[in-house]
Amino acid sequence: MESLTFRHTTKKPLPGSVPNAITGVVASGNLEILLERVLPPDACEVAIETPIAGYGAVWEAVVADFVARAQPGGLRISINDGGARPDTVSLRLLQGARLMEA
Amino acid sequence: MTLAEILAGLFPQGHSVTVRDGLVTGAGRFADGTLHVVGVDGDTPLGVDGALVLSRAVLDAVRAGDKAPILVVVDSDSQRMSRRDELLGLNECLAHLAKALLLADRSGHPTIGLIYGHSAAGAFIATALATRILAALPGANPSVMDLPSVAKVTKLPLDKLQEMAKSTPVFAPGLDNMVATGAVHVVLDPGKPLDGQIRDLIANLKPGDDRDRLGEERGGRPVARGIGAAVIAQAGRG
Amino acid sequence: MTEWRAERQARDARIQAGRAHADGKVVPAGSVIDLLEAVLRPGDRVCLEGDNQKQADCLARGLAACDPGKIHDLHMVQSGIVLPEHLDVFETGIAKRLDYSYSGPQGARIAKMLYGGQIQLGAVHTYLELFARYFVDLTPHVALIAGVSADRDGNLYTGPNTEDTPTVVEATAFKNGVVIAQVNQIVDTVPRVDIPGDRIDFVVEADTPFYVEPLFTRDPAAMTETQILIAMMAIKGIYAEYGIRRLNHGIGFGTAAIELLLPTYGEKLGLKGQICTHWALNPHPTLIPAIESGWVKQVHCFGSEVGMDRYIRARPDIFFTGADGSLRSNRAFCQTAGLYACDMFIGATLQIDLMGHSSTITQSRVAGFGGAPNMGSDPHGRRHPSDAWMKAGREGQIVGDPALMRGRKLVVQLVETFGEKLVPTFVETLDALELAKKIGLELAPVMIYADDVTHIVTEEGIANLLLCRDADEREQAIRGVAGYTDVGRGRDRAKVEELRARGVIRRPEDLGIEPLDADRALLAAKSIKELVHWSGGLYEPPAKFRNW
Amino acid sequence: MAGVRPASTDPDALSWYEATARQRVVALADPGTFQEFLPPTERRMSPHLPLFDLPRAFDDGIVVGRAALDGKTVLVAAQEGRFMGGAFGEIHGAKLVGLLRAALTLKPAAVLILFDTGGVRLQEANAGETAIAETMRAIIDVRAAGIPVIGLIGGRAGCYGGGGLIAGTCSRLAASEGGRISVSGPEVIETNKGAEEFDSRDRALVWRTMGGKHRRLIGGADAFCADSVSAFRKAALDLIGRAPAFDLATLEAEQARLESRLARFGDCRDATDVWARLGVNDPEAVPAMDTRAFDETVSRVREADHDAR
Repeated sequence: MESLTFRHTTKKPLPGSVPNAITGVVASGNLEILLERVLPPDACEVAIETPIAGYGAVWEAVVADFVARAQPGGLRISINDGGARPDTVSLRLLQGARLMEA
Repeated sequence: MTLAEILAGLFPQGHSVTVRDGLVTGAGRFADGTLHVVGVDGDTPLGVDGALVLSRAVLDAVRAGDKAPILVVVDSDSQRMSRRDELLGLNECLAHLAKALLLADRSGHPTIGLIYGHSAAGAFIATALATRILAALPGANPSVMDLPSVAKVTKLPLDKLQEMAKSTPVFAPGLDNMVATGAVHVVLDPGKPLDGQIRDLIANLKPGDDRDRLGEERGGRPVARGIGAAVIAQAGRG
Repeated sequence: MTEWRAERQARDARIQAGRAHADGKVVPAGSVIDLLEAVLRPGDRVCLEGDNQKQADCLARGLAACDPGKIHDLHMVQSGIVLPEHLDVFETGIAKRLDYSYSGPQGARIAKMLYGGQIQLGAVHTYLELFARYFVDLTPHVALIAGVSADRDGNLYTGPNTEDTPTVVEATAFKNGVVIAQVNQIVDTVPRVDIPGDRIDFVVEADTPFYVEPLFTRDPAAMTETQILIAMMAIKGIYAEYGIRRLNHGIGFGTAAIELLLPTYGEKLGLKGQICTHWALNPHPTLIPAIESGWVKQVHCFGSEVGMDRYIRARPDIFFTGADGSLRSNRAFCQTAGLYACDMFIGATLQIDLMGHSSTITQSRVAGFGGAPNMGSDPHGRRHPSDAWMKAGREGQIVGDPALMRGRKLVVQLVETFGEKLVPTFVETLDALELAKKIGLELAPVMIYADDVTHIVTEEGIANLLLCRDADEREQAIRGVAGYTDVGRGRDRAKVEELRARGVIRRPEDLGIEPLDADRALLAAKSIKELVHWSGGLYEPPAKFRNW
Repeated sequence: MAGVRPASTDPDALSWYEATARQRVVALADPGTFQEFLPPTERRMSPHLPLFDLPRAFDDGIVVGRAALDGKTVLVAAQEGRFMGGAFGEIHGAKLVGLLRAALTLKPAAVLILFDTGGVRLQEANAGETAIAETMRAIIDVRAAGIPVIGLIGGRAGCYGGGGLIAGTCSRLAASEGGRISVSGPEVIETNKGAEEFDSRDRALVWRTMGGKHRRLIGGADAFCADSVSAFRKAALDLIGRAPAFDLATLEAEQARLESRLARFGDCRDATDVWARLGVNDPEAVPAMDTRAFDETVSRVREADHDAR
């Protein structure tokens, strides 16, 4: 298993007040994402556990794009990966952010 | 130890226990009363027919109302793997046998499992694991799945699994590991008289299911008890 | 004096030798080897019917069991290398040379044998190209074909999987060749005559019914949100945009998702009757909901599909059927239809390079292409206009006299940026080039050349290559939809944004599509069982696709 | 967790087979009433899977908690069949055991178990197997206390191995067509006894032998549901109201019921033979029947309904 952590500063906090949410399932080609509103409003941290080593640069790019797009300030995001493809990761991250905004 | 040796040790005055198609039923004089015996011998797989023979014997004992202890002796294969067994509802028949043993226990019959050979999977759950207390004789070999099969399913090399098995009782087959998880309460001493040891087990039966506590103490199931307790605590918080 | 009838005399001699093992035209299954050894000559060109689906498997086994001392150095000319026996004959020396089109399941072994020199390869063709050569320089001496039934005169019923049979027989029977048909059953009267008996020389009653592979069944239960998103973008950004009515679909999950979105998402967009009315397509089970919802006017098929027979019989307004009621497919005609009568081909591939060349060949597999290069190419011989064709032509025209502008076929690659096991779809260099070098192919096995591709659709967006004005734009347009692959991450971000501003690249949001709306609930059927319900119980899926 | 809002919570539209464990629970319960114990934020993850280099799940593949069902309090457990095949590991099993034990003091109107499991998680086999035994004992304790334990089966992983035995311990079971209840899985039988004994690729055979329709017809399940959350909800409410007691009389009746099954169908090779003997007019038509037609068929089969469980 490989552990990756990315920390970002956001321009604004993620709207909404949902304290936490989870989306997805750990399965082959899929992943689960746990989002918790526990950080300062301009901080976002994404921690990943993945069984597939060597994709750090891809994860970094996926997370950076997500942060730029969703501005998920205040969120600690924890990912249990089952070997998901980057597009699935992006989709789940956006799904998670939407759950938190509700 | 063979079944015959076990029975001879338990019932010096004789008994009516018989083995047919690997299915063990009968009783004998024990202490001041009767000890019912049911079980599986000879590494026999347990199918729908056998499960109902055994459950019949258990329910007969319960109906008799003597509250006599029931000894479940086990040297079985796993459940019988066949199209016919599944077609006829093997899950119901094995569960029925387990329920009969659990009913007996609730009805005042001390139930004691005694594994002296092999047992695995559904057969193990429906028999020995459905008793109040499970004892084993040295040399018993309970398992969920043998390591070569585990290697096949998990796609891990066998030698790596064998290495892991030494330090990780949670997945490896064998008596020691089943003791460590708390599934087997006690390993008997073959050097001492069997009847006395069984009598002591019956005399010291405690209410409740303490297998998770044993698993925690013995290190084979480090977190199960705590998790169960945490669920109960959170459920109680209203 | 010139001998003008040598081939005819040789043919007569072969047939006479074969008659020794036949009762009239009928040969028992047990005599197949004797028959083949009597009819065949070393060095013959032989077409052993291996179609996309239907396999002359009994005859294949017979050929593989022939004595290599008697029968050797054959030149196999057949579209599909599908069965193990198709390659076994090269190991024993019975066959030496090969010209083919498609080798899906045997792709890895064929690569090995090419590398090992056991096969002398002519070329990997498209179907239509190989068929064409049957009539020019690859005419078979002997054709070994398959059908459902025949009468004792040789009148042949191919069943719904007519596929290649008429083409193979035409080339063989009318040019002094011998045609041997295996059938599941000899009957007094065939349901319909697909091949007249005077073109069939021998009929073998096979020991088991011929093998047919359900190649086109895609289980909706396995469709992902990403595939649904891509399908939504294709429908809105290409089908609706160009008004595609006449088309061909590939066989992947992406196009199957499009088929399942027509009655739901397509309906919502008000596209019914405007798109997807006329098809060159196998009878895909996933098309059933669109057919039942009245989207589809007609479908001509290359072959059939396992389990679709009853459904097709009940929908003669949609499908081409014989007087007996069953489907009549025809690969050569349908390929021609796909080439000339369709405005769009849309399908998947395994690799796309920076220019847009694509291939399904990897370093260890030579799968061949089947019909994709035909359908996925712009036919310069087309002379009839359509709105879709003309619009694409206008987009692609850079210079020249508008009065002489011609249209353009849409060739769309529908891919996810990563395939199985995180293998990237977008690459700097196709594996096909490496393979060509390794086994000494003169022509690299490219499926669709870059100059034929008009659009690439991925989950990240649509790249319209027609609008690219130079090689650099083209490369950035491709990088711009290549997602998080190395190729995608190597993009020039500023250039990509410029292309997006010009509509060369369109993201889901540019099309008014919210990626989070890509939900499986949009599928008209979410399981094979629901397809059965849509068909009113007429579709009978093969056992391996059932979960009830 | 307050934040859990699945993509779809419409119980009529949500396919049970397709839904995640969490979606099932949330959509099954009265809106907004589900309250999870040991939620994902507590990160109670398997201590063993990392040894095998396998990914873990925040909830170890099972969701447990409390909810209201038609206003009545119930305890619910839902297995996630897509994580490790919904198999019983140490934490997974302990959460279910804890929930059942909690029922003894909480006295809910019922305990619902949403099965979706291949059986024991091999990487934690001994813990999983022991947990299954503990679960069965706990279920019996709960039933004996007069609390119905209802099993709902219609997930991707089916209900196999020890899961099948647990199901057999419940007061009542509801199954959909997609649900399968069995001990040995088709692949396990094929691997051990050969394809002649069981061809696991013959999917129709798998469903005929182990599927929800067969189980319903022979009385192995008490309700047959369409594949929607609302159908399972309706079935659960109905079954809670008619759960059999756990006593000697019930088990004597079950003994008689199962013995009679073996006597009547013991020589049948195929499920269609069994259905024919049960009096089903056109056994071959059963797999293709829709829910309504199947319900009618079941209503004419005497063996399907009983209190002998």
